[in-house]
Amino acid sequence: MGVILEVKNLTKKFGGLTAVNDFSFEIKRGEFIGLIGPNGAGKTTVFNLISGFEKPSSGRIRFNGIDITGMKPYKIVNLGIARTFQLVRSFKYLSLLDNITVSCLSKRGKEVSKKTGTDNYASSILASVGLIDKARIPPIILPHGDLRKLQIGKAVGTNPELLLLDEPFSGLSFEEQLGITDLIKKLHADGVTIFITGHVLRELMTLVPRVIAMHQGKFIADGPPVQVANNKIVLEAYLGRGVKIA
Amino acid sequence: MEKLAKRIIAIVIIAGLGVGGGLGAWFLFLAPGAGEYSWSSKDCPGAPSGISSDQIIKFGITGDVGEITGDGAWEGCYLAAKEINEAGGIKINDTTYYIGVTREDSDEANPNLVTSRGIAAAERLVYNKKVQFGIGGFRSEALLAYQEVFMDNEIIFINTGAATDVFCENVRSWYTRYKYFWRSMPINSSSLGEQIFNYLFRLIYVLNATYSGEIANVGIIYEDLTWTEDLVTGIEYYFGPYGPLPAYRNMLTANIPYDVTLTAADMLTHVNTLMAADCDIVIPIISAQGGLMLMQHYATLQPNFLVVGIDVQSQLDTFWTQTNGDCIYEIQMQSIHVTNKTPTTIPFWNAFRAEWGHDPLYTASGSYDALNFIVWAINETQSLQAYPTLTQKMETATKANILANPELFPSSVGGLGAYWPTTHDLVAGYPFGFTLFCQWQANATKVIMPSYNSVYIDSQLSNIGTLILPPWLITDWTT
Amino acid sequence: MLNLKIVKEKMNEFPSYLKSWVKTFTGSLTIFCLLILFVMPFLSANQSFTHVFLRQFSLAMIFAIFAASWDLLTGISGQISFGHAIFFGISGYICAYLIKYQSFPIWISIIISTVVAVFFGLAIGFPLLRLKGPYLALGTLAMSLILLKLFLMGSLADWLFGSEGISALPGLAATPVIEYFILFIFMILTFVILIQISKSKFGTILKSIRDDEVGSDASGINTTKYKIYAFMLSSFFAGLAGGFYALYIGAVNPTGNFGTVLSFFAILMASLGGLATISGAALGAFFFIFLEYALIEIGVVEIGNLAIDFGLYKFAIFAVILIVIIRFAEHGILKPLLERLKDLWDLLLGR
Amino acid sequence: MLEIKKIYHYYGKAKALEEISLKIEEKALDAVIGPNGAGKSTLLRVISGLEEPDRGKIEFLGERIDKLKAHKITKKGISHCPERRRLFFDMSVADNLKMGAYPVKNKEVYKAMKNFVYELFPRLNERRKQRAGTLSGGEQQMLAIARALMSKPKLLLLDEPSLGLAPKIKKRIFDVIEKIKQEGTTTLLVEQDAVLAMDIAENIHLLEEGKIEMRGTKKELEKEPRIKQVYLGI
Repeated sequence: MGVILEVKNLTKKFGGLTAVNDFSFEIKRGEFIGLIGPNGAGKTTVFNLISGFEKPSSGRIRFNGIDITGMKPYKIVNLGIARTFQLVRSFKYLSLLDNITVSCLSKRGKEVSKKTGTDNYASSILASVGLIDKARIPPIILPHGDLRKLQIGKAVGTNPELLLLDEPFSGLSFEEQLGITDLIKKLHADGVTIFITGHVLRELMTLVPRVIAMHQGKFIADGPPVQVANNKIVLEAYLGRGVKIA
Repeated sequence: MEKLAKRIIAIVIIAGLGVGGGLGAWFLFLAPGAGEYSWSSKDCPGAPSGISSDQIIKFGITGDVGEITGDGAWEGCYLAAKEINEAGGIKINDTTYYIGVTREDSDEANPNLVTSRGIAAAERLVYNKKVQFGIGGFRSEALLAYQEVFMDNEIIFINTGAATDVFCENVRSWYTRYKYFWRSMPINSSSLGEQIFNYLFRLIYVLNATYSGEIANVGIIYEDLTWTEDLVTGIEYYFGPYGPLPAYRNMLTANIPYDVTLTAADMLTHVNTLMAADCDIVIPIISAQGGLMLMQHYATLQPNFLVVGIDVQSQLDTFWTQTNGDCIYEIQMQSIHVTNKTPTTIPFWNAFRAEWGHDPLYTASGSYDALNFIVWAINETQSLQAYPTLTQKMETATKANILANPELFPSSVGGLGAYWPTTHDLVAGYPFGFTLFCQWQANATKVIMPSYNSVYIDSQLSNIGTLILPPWLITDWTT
Repeated sequence: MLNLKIVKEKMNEFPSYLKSWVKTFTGSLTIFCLLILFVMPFLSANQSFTHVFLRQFSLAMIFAIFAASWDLLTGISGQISFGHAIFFGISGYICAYLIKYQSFPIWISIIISTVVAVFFGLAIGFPLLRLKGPYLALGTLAMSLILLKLFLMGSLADWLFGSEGISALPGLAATPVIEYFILFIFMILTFVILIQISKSKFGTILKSIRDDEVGSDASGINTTKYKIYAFMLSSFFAGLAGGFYALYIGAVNPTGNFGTVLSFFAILMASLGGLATISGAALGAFFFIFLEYALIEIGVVEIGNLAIDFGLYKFAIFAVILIVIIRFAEHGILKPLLERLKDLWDLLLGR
Repeated sequence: MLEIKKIYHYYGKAKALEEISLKIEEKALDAVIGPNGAGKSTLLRVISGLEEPDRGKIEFLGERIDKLKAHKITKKGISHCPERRRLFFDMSVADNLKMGAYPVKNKEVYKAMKNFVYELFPRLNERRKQRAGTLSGGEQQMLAIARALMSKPKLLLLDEPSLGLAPKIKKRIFDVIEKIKQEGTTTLLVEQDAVLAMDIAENIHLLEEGKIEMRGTKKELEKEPRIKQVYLGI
């Protein structure tokens, strides 16, 4: 298992604020890994930097050995990194099928759709996220949980090697969370490397075998969930300084 | 049952829509003669009722409805038609004809020109109303497009508003096509410039003689638009360092172009600049609101200069009330005023005021002359054929012929109506087409200024007044 | 971008696709309307009809092409343009110049001027792509105003034919009927192409950029590339309409061909018909042109002693009607109209 | 003083609050703690009328307020200091305070409150004329609290006053909150930083996924391993 993503000394400054501060980590191919941290820790910024939606102030990001630092988002997608957003985004006047089709028309998506046909490929993805019976309706009338699924479907359409999931559980009911969990597990089983953030930890901590914790833009811990959860710095980051809880 | 009822209703509605729409379309567009205008005595002011369409000589007027230049063209034609019809119409080969006038809105004065509206107006006149003659036009760009409709159909069209040279140059360069095009108003821009300069030179000369050389500086203030360009270039040349007349060289001390959207505050700055440049005469070249602001500041600040130039809004009799009398002492040029330019000018002026309740604009006198000119040619030739009969007859109205036998030609109100046979353009210069210089004086009277015989022979014109200088200016110039 | 194989497949299945389309309600209604438009010129040999009314139909068809091109850029791709007269005007000018001063045949002039319009689409699309939403709208508006001023005044004006422009151009065809059919064919072609584009995968990508540009980027779409394609395609059809308009009028001039009012015509017509529907643009254009024409035509109406001059207040009345329509059909009149007609049709068939 | 009885609130299908019951005594300082997304802010929004609860009852001073509009609830004496300090960033500090005093019609009360607030936060007095947007994070938080105090509320709702602040500044803000409490203003504090909140609050309510998981005083909760579990999922 080789290294798929390598992040080195990543720093991002917004004016006077340092959102990500000298952050480094590695992800191996096929891993299932979480990124945790209290509100405002800089998780989404890390995702934005990896996926190219923001340019780092300094530091390097390598994907499969290729330096992708500061590359345009669509190019990064075409190399094999797809992402979802914390706030759901969708093409609100397109049907669900067309929402997925757009991704299937990206460079990597086309490699698959060439063989099977775009429509077939798109509908197979729609079926895999469980929305095939709603293929013709636009997303505006969809419930929140389905929108989260659609998001994942859109990311999957680009045929990614690495999938970045930003808060896939937020705003969902318990049943909906379960559905998403199953979906993510299935994707991981299909060989996609998954990197996932969350501040609601109950789902996340039981899902992944490894987590990275960050606080105020800095790396604080890395390891199996139980170990990270008992780390004093992590506890202080979540509960406050001078925590005495056992 | 209910379903059946609904179905019947649907059938009725659909049948109604189909049949109604079809019939409507048929009557409006397709039926023989549909969309064609039926001429009657209501189109012939002053004519007896019950005349048949065949008895009407049909004139179409293009222009903007509800806007002064377009309305002017209509009012002039209407008055001319009414006078002719009241006098019993005209006889062609013993049949009596009356003059019919109709107008279509070409929307050409609209700053956002939509050229297709002018085309549609011309097409309605030609194909729908089947006019035999066209009169009007104001905006060069619009007229350039829709004149083709008249040329295509070999209909004589007399322009009464656009000054651009292109039109008449077309006649010269492509006579076979554009021979139907004529211009009766205004005089073309180069002749206009000539007359203004002549007047200014004489005025400055006379004032300097009276006030021992007090006039040393002139300034110009003008709208930064295409139509002012040539005039400004002329002024810059004549009053600049290389002018042909040594006495007037280096007089230009202020040169102010402004955007037409200016505010009163902007105008105040400009007036202050003119005062600071020590101007003795200021030449405005203005067609819009700027003139009003200029004169308001003039009355308040009482600067030591005289305003002499072009101010289109000031031509209207309403300008006095608009400025609340602030326009007093302004000298500006206009084509027509109460004077014996020709024997018919004053009768026309009075008749026009009686008919419409206000002074005629230049498009009004131009279209009045245009209609009379065509009717004269018809009467002379006893024919309605545009070419060669009427055109050839109209082409005899040259400078030389009119001077030799003025009684053989129609009396036009804007000057002796002579035309260049090669360009069909109005001949400019006294006594043909010339500009009057008028000054607003106390009690809302507007008086014609002597041109010191440079533009017109003063002794030949009635109603010539005397130049009145503002008191503060006299004080300044005499001390 | 275009997969030739798919195009071929589509071509093969076209006849059957066409057959099934004709059987749908929209399909048969479209064919019916086209048939009416087709037989119209033969129904009357009346001069007034061919020169006045048929010419208005031709004008409406030119504006339909123009409005549809705007709809592709703004309705489908979401790139708001308030300066579409740029492409319309530049193409008209080039066309007029080639015909008048280079003695090019009409059709070659139209092709060249359309290509030039595409280059303008590229040249204007490129620097403005960083702007979004209202800022893009302002940018395009500014561009069109700059071009208008450039042609209108300053020392360049003499070189660019000044405020009078170029006049005395030959017509598009010898008679209004032939002109009508040329425009008819081009309108159908334009609409078939644009509707097919909007329904294709390419169109789906354009719509995705309209709905959410960031999301489209995240889906691996090179949004810049597609936005430029949209600009070029749109300027192609706007340029085509501009060339036709110049020949329809027989003259070009800065205000009449670059005027902002033309851009707003396109916007109004397309929105009146229904944004992002393409065919709505045709409905909007016909509605717009004939409403305006009718108000001018009605002229003075005398009710007793009161004379209401519809001609005089036409633009005020026009504006009120447009506002009322947009108030009650904010997504255009096409869809509600089709739905009502369909309801009626279903009732008739007893469904 | 404030009594919440079995409140439910949903966003779509997702449950934000489930059977919440709470009672706050006069002049008390209560804290609601819990991880992000537990529904703490929603609870405050429901109390101050920014959102209407789907089920349940809220009584303030014996009056039902759960159906009232936000501005009416403000008039009854509940002042909400929202998360992320929604200030008028282009207005001066003094003007922001004036806006906070909007429900107060009495000039004397306004003056008294202004003096009280400036005494509480001498820093704001120094920067009276400065634009709110140019203040530092801590100062902005102080201004937000001060603004909420200007209406002389009977109940002050504070939403995450420590969010995004450095530990030292956090401490300073919490000192002030304690002072406000001592002055006699009833306060309901919502806070993620459990340690700080437990230091000053009398009653602590632990929220997890919209439910009250546990409550008690600092002493009772300090030894509970549940808190860690709620926060970190394990």
